[in-house]
Amino acid sequence: MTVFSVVTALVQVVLVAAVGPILVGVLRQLRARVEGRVGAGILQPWRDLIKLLRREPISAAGTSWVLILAPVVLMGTSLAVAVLVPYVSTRSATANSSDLFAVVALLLVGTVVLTLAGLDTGTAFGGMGASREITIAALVEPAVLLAVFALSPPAGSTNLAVIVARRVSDQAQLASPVSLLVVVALMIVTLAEAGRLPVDNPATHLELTMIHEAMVLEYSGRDLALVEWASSIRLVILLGLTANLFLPWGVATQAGALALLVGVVAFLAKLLLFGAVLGIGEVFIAKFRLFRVPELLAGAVVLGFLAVMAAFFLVQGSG
Amino acid sequence: MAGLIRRLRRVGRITEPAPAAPAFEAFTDIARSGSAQVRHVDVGSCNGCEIEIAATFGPVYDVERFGVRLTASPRHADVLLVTGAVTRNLQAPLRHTYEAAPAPRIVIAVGDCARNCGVFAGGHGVVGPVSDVVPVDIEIAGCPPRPAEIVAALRQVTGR
Amino acid sequence: MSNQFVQALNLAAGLILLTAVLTLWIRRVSTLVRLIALQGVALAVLVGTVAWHGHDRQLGLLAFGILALKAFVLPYLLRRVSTQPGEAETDPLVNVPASLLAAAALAAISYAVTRPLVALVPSAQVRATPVGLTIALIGLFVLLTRRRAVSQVIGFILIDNGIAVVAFLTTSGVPLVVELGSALDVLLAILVLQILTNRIQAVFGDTDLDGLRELRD
Amino acid sequence: MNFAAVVVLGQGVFTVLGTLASFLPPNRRALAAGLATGLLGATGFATGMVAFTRPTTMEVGSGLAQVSIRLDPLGGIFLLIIGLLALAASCYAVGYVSGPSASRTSWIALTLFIASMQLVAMAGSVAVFVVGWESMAVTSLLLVWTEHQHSRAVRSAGLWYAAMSQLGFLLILGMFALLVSTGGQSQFLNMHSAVSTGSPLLRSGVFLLALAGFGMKAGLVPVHVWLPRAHPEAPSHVSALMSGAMVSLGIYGLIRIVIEVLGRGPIWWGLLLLAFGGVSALYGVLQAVVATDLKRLLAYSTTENMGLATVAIGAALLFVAADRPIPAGVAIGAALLLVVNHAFFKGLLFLAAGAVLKATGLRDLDRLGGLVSRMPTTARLFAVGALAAAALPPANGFVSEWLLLQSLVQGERGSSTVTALALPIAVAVVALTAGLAVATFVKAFGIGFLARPRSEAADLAVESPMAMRFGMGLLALIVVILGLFPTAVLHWIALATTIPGARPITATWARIQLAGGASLAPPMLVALTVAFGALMAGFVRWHGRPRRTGALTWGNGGVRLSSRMEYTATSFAEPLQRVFDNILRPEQDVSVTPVAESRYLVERVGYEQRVDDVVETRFYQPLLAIGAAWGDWGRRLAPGSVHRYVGYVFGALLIAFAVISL
Repeated sequence: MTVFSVVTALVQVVLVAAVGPILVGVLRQLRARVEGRVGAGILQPWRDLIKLLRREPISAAGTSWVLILAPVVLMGTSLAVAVLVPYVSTRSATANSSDLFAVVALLLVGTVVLTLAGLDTGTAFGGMGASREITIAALVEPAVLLAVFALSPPAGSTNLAVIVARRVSDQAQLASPVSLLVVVALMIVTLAEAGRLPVDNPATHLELTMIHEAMVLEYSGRDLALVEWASSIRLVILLGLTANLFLPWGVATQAGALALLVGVVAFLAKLLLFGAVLGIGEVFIAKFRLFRVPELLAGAVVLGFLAVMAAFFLVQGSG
Repeated sequence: MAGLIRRLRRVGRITEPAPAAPAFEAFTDIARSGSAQVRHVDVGSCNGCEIEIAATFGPVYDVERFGVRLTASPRHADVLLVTGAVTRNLQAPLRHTYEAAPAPRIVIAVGDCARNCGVFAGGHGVVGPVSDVVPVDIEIAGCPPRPAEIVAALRQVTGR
Repeated sequence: MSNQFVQALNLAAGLILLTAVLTLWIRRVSTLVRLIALQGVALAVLVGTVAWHGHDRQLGLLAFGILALKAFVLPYLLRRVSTQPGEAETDPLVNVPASLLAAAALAAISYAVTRPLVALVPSAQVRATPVGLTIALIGLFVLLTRRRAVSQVIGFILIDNGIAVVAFLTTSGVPLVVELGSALDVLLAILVLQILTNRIQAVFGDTDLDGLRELRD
Repeated sequence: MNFAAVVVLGQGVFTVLGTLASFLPPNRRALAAGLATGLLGATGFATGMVAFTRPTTMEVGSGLAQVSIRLDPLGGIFLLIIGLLALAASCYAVGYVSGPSASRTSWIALTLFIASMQLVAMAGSVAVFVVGWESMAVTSLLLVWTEHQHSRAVRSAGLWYAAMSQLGFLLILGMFALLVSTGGQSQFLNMHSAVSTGSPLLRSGVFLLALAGFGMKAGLVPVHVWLPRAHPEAPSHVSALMSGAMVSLGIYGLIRIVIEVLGRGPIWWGLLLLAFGGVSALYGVLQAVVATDLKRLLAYSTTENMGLATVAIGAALLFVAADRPIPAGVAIGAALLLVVNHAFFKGLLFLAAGAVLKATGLRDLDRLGGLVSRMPTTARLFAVGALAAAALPPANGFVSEWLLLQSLVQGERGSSTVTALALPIAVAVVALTAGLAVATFVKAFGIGFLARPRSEAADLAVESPMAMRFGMGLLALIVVILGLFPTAVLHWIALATTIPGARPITATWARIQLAGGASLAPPMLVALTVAFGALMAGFVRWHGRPRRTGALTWGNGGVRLSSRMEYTATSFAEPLQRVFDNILRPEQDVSVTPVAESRYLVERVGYEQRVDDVVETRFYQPLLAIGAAWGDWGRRLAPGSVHRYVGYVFGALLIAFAVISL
């Protein structure tokens, strides 16, 4: 528990919280450019948030404490994960608690409170969004666990900090079929969890096609600000995790201000890269029918399983 | 996909250059915050204004570059974009929508019908202009108004 | 053996495996063909790696041959078949999640089967052989569960690739003849099928092979 | 006369007192009997403590009448569960019971039920175990049958339960017969050494009988069918005890016999347990996801959790067979922790469901809702239980799920091919189960308690009396404590893991550390979440407008939404039900009634859907049909005519002569 480790943790959480809306802005901007528009600039989500903070929160008649508590819990879990997962350094104060299953469970808590809020509104759309969100969340679970199960044997632990550190030190693993299969599986998981195309369309205005949006139709003012902000943070969390597992270069594995700086820069670069891939890719694909999504996730599960097989039989010893 | 990319490169940017920013007069504390979420309410329009609004958000006028976005729920909205003369059946829904939007809310009456019932004035089932039902902050003349005018009005709100 | 060699080998094997799984996943034939081409490239890379590692000139030439044949010629022909009406989408007899899980099972089986072999010679090449077996099995599965003529051909190609992978990895360097022979088989099969599909097109209007059952008696 | 003897004697005393108190007049009966049973539970808890601190064995009497009591950590874990659950359930019952459930018989049955469960956990010899087991089955059957005069469902549930528990009892008897005949030892203490020399065939026979018999009690698929029938129909405090304590004793039996007595076995034992456990977990949670009857949902989730525990035991067997004590120890620890946590949160959930049932008379989620404002305490307590059942922090369910996954992941390294193939599948199954459990309990809480009431009865609900809330609150407290500081129970569990040379779980007050290198610190996770949440809440409130309350819900410009527009439990689970269509096989029918004038104008469209237990409809009903057919055939043999009977005798005589003459 050195000073550096605490500083690292703080830097990391502040960085993720600040970058979240910007990443969303980048995605929108890319889309706008590809569509031949000018776009609102990558800082637009921040402008929206700041404005929302000054607006009036409303809780409708018949709703309960769940509706008010949900955004706070969602934000809390998201930031907790942001501080746990090794994004800029594997030496942060909380590194020894960054167990994968714990991280997944925390993210799941966020999803659950939001679905409960959607049900609490008592509107048809809220219930619909909650039902769809929970369906996807349930089916994502095996995919993500298997994926990281495949990464854990070389590190000998499910602790993300240990896994990332090990992948930094032993670059040979990066070019193995395991990481190839895993990164595809994790990308699918990211799309599903963060509600991006082709699973969910973040820019839709038609309630019947909504998943995530439908749950938050009832929110306004600072509640909405928290929800939107937390969602963007979750996107960074998932993309960043995928990025760090696949390209762990630059993650600081020992103390030092310089290492930390390098870590921050590298993280931003990786995030930009993956974000660009995501943003451009989204322009070319259409949204799936809801009942095609299970196929996608089943595919992710199978890839995860193959990755475990490969990790066990292929890489063992040779990697 | 390759063809699509080629076409994209050929077309490039098609948005027209932004006209000079209008003179802003602040009328609420959320105006000029560089961001406005818009909920469009049609209370009996002939869909002429809708077409112009669609053009406003299209790639040519691209009002999004000034920080304006359409939203699905009035709970998220700062601006109600009301079109058409208020008909009897949509009087209550308009008021509900106004109530549903968090304060402070800005109402923009788009088109002559919304301002003074236009050609439908005194028509059967017409209650009156939007200002009879909810307080209006900005009015946009024209039947239908040109997208550029709608853009100018929305820029008044976002202040960009 | 050098580390780069192992990495390249594993990467190629992983890519082949990935593409094979994706073929079960994707319905649009044009995309399927693209995948097959990608797999051909991966296979060529694999063979090339083995050749470069074993300093085997003949094998190197063969790698180029495979590249030409599997990454360009076959996909080109397939594309021509698939441009005919009614060939745009494959409709599998088994639904996609089920066939994906089946693929997982096949992978498990082939790993289990080749375990003793791997234990025998625990070199990186031999370790990658289960991948080849998996591909072959998946190819058989595709043959079983897909209706359209094109996807049948794709099944053939998968089987062929699988056999090739196993052959190259176990006996690094297979008699040139065998490989070319098997590849030419597929080529022939495609040509036949193209004529066949044209005929079926002309007669039935689409190439759903179930339609052929009526020709039985 | 040592302390152990005192507490054991105390249990006997309170059993008698509880029985006597049941004879008091109704107005004073509930309080007195409830007090007695509560104290019975408390003393049982004390006995459990003794079992941990000073394991002892005591014989009373001799020969056939010898009663051998053995207090050891493994039994202690279950004494602990039974004790605390009995305490909470008794407090609850004082406020809950009414009508038949308040009758003298049911109070006596409850007392004896608790006592016999404790006896099973303390049994030192086969005789005691069997006696306890059977009396447990009988008393619980009486309790299930409490409401038999009012509904047919209760009667059929009782029949199913009676039939299956007796069948299970026979299997267990056979298993013990085999054991004793192999080892010639009827004391559990030295049975292991006696049996270890037995022939593999006999050992496997014992294993299979134990799996079948105890699996029936633990509600594993396909012998689970009694569970979703009996639990909903029993009075809720009984359901809590049955699902929390009695069902867990099935797992107790499995660990006691398979791990402790049999110990190391062939590899297929472990695989078989993995398969049964995985199937049970997945099938149970799938049925729970689509269930609309709240208590039925909870019953199926019991099957799920017992399945997970079985998976853990199977994994342990695999690792034992592979001489890897470390993961084996983790797996057994996971199994025990799963059982402990499940006992408390499932007890809590059943009690809360009972409170809802008492307040509204409803078990059907599709007609509940809006209770969060009408029964605020019950709602909050149910939320805690649901969080635990969904295996989410900060509740206790998460920790056991984590331990299970860890044991599976650790086991993968350096294992044989079969294991290497089985474990990833197990992980996938456990993960999918966890995800579906989340969906299940979001439905249970979100539909059952939130939004607006979907029926008159739910609208008029009122908060339940003090005693009930106390009973639930006690369990909720335990759930949260075990969630934040699982270490409170982990070192007892470590004592109870009877794998030679395995102490893989070390725990400080705040952190669980596994020998494999993984570690978990629940308080840290919760602290981070709370800190950041509070920080952000404060930050956004900083310069914000006051909250507007009481506005209309946004209904697309319409007026106030009616509760008929809300999502119901059925519609909420519909996507998942569609995804797993070919496992669940729901029966739907749409009836369209046109108006009299023209068949093109539809007057009303009726839609109904039912998800039956596939195992029951596809497996048991054919079986029963065959049995019935046999019965009919048999009846035709006995038409009641004397001549026919004489004829039978004559024929038999002739056959006998023929046989002799040969």
